[in-house]
Amino acid sequence: MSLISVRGLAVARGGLRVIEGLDFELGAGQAIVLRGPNGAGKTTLLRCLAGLQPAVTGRIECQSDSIAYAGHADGLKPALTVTENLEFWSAVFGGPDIAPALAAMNLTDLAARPAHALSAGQKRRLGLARLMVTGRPVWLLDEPTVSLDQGSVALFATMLRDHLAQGGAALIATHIDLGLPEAQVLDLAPYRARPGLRQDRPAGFNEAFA
Amino acid sequence: MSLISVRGLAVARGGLRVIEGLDFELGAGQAIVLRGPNGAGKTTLLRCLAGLQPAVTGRIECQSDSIAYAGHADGLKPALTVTENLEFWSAVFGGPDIAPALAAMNLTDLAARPAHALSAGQKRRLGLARLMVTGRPVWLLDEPTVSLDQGSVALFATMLRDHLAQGGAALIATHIDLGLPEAQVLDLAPYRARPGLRQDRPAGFNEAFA
Amino acid sequence: MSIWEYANPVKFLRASGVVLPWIVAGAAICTVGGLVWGFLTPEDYRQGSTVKIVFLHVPAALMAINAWLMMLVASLIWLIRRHHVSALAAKAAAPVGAVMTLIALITGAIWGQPMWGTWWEWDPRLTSFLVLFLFYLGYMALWEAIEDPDSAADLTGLLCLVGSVFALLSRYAVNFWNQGLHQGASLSVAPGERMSAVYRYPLYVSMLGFFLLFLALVLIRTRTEIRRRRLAALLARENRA
Amino acid sequence: MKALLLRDLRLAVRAGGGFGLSLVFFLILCTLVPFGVGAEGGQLSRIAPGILWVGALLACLLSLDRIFALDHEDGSLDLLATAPLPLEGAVAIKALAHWLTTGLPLVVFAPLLGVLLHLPTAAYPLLVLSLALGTPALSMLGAFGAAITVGLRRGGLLLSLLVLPLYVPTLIFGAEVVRRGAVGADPTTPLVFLAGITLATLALVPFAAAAALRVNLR
Amino acid sequence: MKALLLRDLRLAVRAGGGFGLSLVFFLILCTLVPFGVGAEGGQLSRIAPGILWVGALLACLLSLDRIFALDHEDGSLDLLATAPLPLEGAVAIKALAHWLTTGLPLVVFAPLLGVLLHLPTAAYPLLVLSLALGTPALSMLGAFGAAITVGLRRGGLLLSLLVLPLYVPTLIFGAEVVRRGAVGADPTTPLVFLAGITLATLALVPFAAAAALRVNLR
Amino acid sequence: MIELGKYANTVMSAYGISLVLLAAIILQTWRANARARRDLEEHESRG
Ligand code: HEM
Ligand SMILES: Nc1ncnc2c1ncn2[C@@H]1O[C@H](COP(=O)(O)OP(=O)(O)OP(=O)(O)O)[C@@H](O)[C@H]1O
Ligand SMILES: Nc1ncnc2c1ncn2[C@@H]1O[C@H](COP(=O)(O)OP(=O)(O)OP(=O)(O)O)[C@@H](O)[C@H]1O
Ligand SMILES: [Mg+2]
Ligand SMILES: [Mg+2]
Repeated sequence: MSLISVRGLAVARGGLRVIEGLDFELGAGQAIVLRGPNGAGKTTLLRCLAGLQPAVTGRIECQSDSIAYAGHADGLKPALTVTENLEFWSAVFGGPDIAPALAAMNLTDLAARPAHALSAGQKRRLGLARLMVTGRPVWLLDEPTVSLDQGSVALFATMLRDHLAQGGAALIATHIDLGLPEAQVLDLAPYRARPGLRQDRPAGFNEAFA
Repeated sequence: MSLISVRGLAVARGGLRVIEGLDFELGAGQAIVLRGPNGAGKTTLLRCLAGLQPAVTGRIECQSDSIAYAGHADGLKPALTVTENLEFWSAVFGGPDIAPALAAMNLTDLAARPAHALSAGQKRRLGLARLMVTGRPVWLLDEPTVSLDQGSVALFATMLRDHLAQGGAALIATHIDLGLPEAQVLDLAPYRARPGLRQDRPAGFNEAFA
Repeated sequence: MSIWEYANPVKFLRASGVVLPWIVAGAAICTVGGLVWGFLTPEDYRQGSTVKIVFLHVPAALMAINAWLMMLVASLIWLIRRHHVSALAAKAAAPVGAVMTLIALITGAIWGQPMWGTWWEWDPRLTSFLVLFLFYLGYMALWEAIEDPDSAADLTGLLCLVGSVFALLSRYAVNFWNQGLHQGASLSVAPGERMSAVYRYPLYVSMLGFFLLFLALVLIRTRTEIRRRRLAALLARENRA
Repeated sequence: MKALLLRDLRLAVRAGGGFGLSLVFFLILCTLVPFGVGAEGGQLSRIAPGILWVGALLACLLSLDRIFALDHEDGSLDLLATAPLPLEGAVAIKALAHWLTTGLPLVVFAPLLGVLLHLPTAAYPLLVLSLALGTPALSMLGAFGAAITVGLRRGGLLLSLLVLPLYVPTLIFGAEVVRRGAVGADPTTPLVFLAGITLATLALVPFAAAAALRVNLR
Repeated sequence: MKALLLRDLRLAVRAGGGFGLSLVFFLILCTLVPFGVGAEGGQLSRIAPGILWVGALLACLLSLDRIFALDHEDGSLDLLATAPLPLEGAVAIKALAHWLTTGLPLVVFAPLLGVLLHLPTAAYPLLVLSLALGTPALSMLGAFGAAITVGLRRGGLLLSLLVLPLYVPTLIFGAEVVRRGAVGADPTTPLVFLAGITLATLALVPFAAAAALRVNLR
Repeated sequence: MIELGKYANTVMSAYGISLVLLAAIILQTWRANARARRDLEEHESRG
């Protein structure tokens, strides 16, 4: 059974399509790594799957409330401590315990620090720890390892494997090697939208007039 | 004769020294490439040399009004066109002609475009073209090739060589290879400030109290 | 050894630690003594018992102005000679000065009700105190808002400088704008020669008490700020290493 | 929901959160008006209800951009929009937090400022009542304006322009209540209207604001 | 210098530059006040000078954060600070540009709004004169406040808090001029004070503002 | 008890409010000081 399945998806940014005709399925225990040069539309695709922006055409099938999204920004409040930040998200998502998340990303020592006193890499670790307290099966990750050092990347890979082992799934946009040989790779290059191949519905004003 | 000479310089950021005991000279026709990992203090050093922040100790000798600084941000106004942006800086610096600068960075075709309609790389090219209209001999460049493609990096190297040939000088912080084999390399690692080695005057609040 | 030596945080902590107990004791004795003595003075024949408010009102009003002056001097010392402790002393004085201003305003307002028949009148002296209070609030808010302590000290120093000039200007503007009741001869208890000794001596004691209280509070708060800064500096160094 | 409310309140009272600034702005405004219009008591007391209401409205207005802008910048808004709680609820909670940190202090301290402006004694209860009834609508309408302008580079002035016209009915009825209180007339009618506006705003505007947010997020 | 002035003016009138928004704010404020205080003519005309001055001051205030914030964000301020023109000059020029785009329109359109508020006819020339003399000081003091708060995350409300007390003397003398004009008294004294304050401000505050900018740039 | 006459409320409230304000600033100063001292000592003893 697949947790998320995508058929003939097209997504647009700034009124122009960037990706067209995308199909894939993501089952429990699976991870897919999204690849593509800058501007290929990885961020756009992930935001669309997370429900933050509508698709132009195509079907996205997934259970409601099964998706956790982590974007370029971490959504941390500099004035709150690590614990407070994490507890907030835990409460919003219905209250899983935060201790395992802190331990998984090696943040236990920093628990009482306000977030503004964290280094960039520590902030990112906190942002990733947030995923664990959402308790959701499908993780959509946009360049999760930005500004992480080698050790933290390994921590992240371990956390991800645990998640997959528990029946989760992940779709990860990244430029680097995550040390996850079992993950499939999905290259976006073949799905780049070409102006010629317009389909039934325009993406917006720009294409309606083009 | 050296255009800029630095003796025993220490610079601080956030009230703590990041670089200590730096000495170097930059003569006419010379270029120095600054190297160092993230957070080594490259930006801090360049801003200090540009006169934007005071040095903690040490001497910086250079002629007044000889320095042009180009930082991480380009200082472009999105609402103004390429020509208007460049003409403004030209007027501020006493009016060199802008046509050669436009030509050097291959912006002539874009001259009438407003800056907000430029791509990231084109914006950066405009930011670099600004250096030519300052008419100043010493260029301090902070990661000038960010988001430039190969062709534009080559354009930039050509422009830099011309500048050096005319008796200019440049200090460039960068992580990539610029294709300038004649440039010296200055690695900042040996000059990283160590807490033990405090000198005569504290850098600010933090060191005064530590 | 010059007086500037005490601008060194460690020396300041040591020296202030020595004198602080005496100042605290003096402040406690004089404030409590002055206020109790004042409270026990007989009624004035025209103002009745309200005259007792003067022992709070006048010392608080004086210290409100003096605190701002002290902040101005400390800011100037920081801006010119860059002694860190003086910047922190200016920061420490502001909340105390603001409270003094508030006490002067509130006791004045309470006093105004029986004397002038109104809680508030746009009298120049009252109005300029209100403006002074606003300056205090702005100054404190600016300290709160800036993260980098060096910049905060510089910017609040500049604000204090410009603010002082405009506070003074406001005083004259307000005077011009509205002639008030406050200085009026309606008061039987005017300062100096006409105030009888019954009121004068307790007033002096309580003025001394408020001054010592102010001094003690500013010293303690400066010490607090120094320790906070030291802790922040140590943490910053650890983070960097 | 409760977590969101607690977080917003906590953020407001932490350093740099700006709690109390709108109160101070209100105070300054009420000080400036007499400088402008003159200190003559009778006249001040006649215009006091209007000035207090306009002042409360402006103080409220100036803190509006905090409602969503910071959350938008640091990415929290994206995450909130994908969280299990409905966006309408989040908007309502954030408007509530805004009211608790700006509107409520204004309600509590307005009587003190009434003293400065020589508000007639009879009008104090109605001043507090009308502000307590009216300011929630101001926060909610402001949240709508903030949601519309959340992505813009300098939304501040534009936000004021969008929101001020929406504030007009609340202002009219609110000030009218206090004015009637000051002259001893019966304030029931404007009070009822005021309460009606607030209720309708609280019931309907969250949906519009959430829709605006969704547009700005995509 | 001239180039900087021209650029700032051009930016203000281009799309999104916000030219005219402060005028609209002034207009909205002057329409809100009658809603608040009641439309009774005699009373309105008595408070009109004060309201017009307070309104001009608030309109000026709301556009202050534009003076330096945008230039700071996109890095122009760093470049200007290393350019051959002295930072004091740049500050003065930017304050001048702010005045030309907000103060001057207010001066020109204030008489129209005076009509809305039933300002007595005799006061119009003095209204224009006093605003023309006073608003440059407002812009300059505002530039000082903007320079102090330029690096802060949300400087807006704090900026008002810092700047409004500084506006007090200007406001008092400015409104006093118009009020005297309205009742036919001799306005020379406050006019002289107003001019004096403006001149002193223009002469001295640029140095303080440039110093503040230097602190914020480092 | 001393006699305050018809202004008893006035005088008492003036003294009351002032003493509360003074107590507030004294308390706040004292607690902040104690806390800063404790935090610093804790940190320094930890090394
Ligand atoms: C909110 C209101 C008030 C404020 C801000 C205020 C402010 C001041 C200030 C600053 C002083 C010290 C002046 C100096 O010693 O040179 C002072 C003194 C004094 N005030 Fe007030 N005042 C207020 C209300 C009143 C009222 C209502 C009364 C009594 C009717 C009053 C009676 C006095 C007296 C008797 C002095 C002592 C010396 C002198 O007259 O200069 N004040 N007040
Ligand atoms: N606000 C916008 N308006 C118009 N076009 C935009 C906008 N934002 C992004 N784009 C364009 O949409 C395309 C897809 O952008 P997207 O952010 O999805 O790329 P990406 O694959 O995530 O790139 P990166 O690897 O740099 O993160 C790019 O070509 C970009 O230029
Ligand atoms: N505002 C700040 N407060 C405190 N510390 C800071 C601040 N900005 C930077 N730092 C610290 O100062 C050090 C030097 O920063 P700087 O920006 O000079 O590094 P850099 O060499 O330019 O790095 P990069 O290659 O990432 O641009 C870093 O360790 C950084 O963490
Ligand atoms: Mg991306
Ligand atoms: Mg750098």
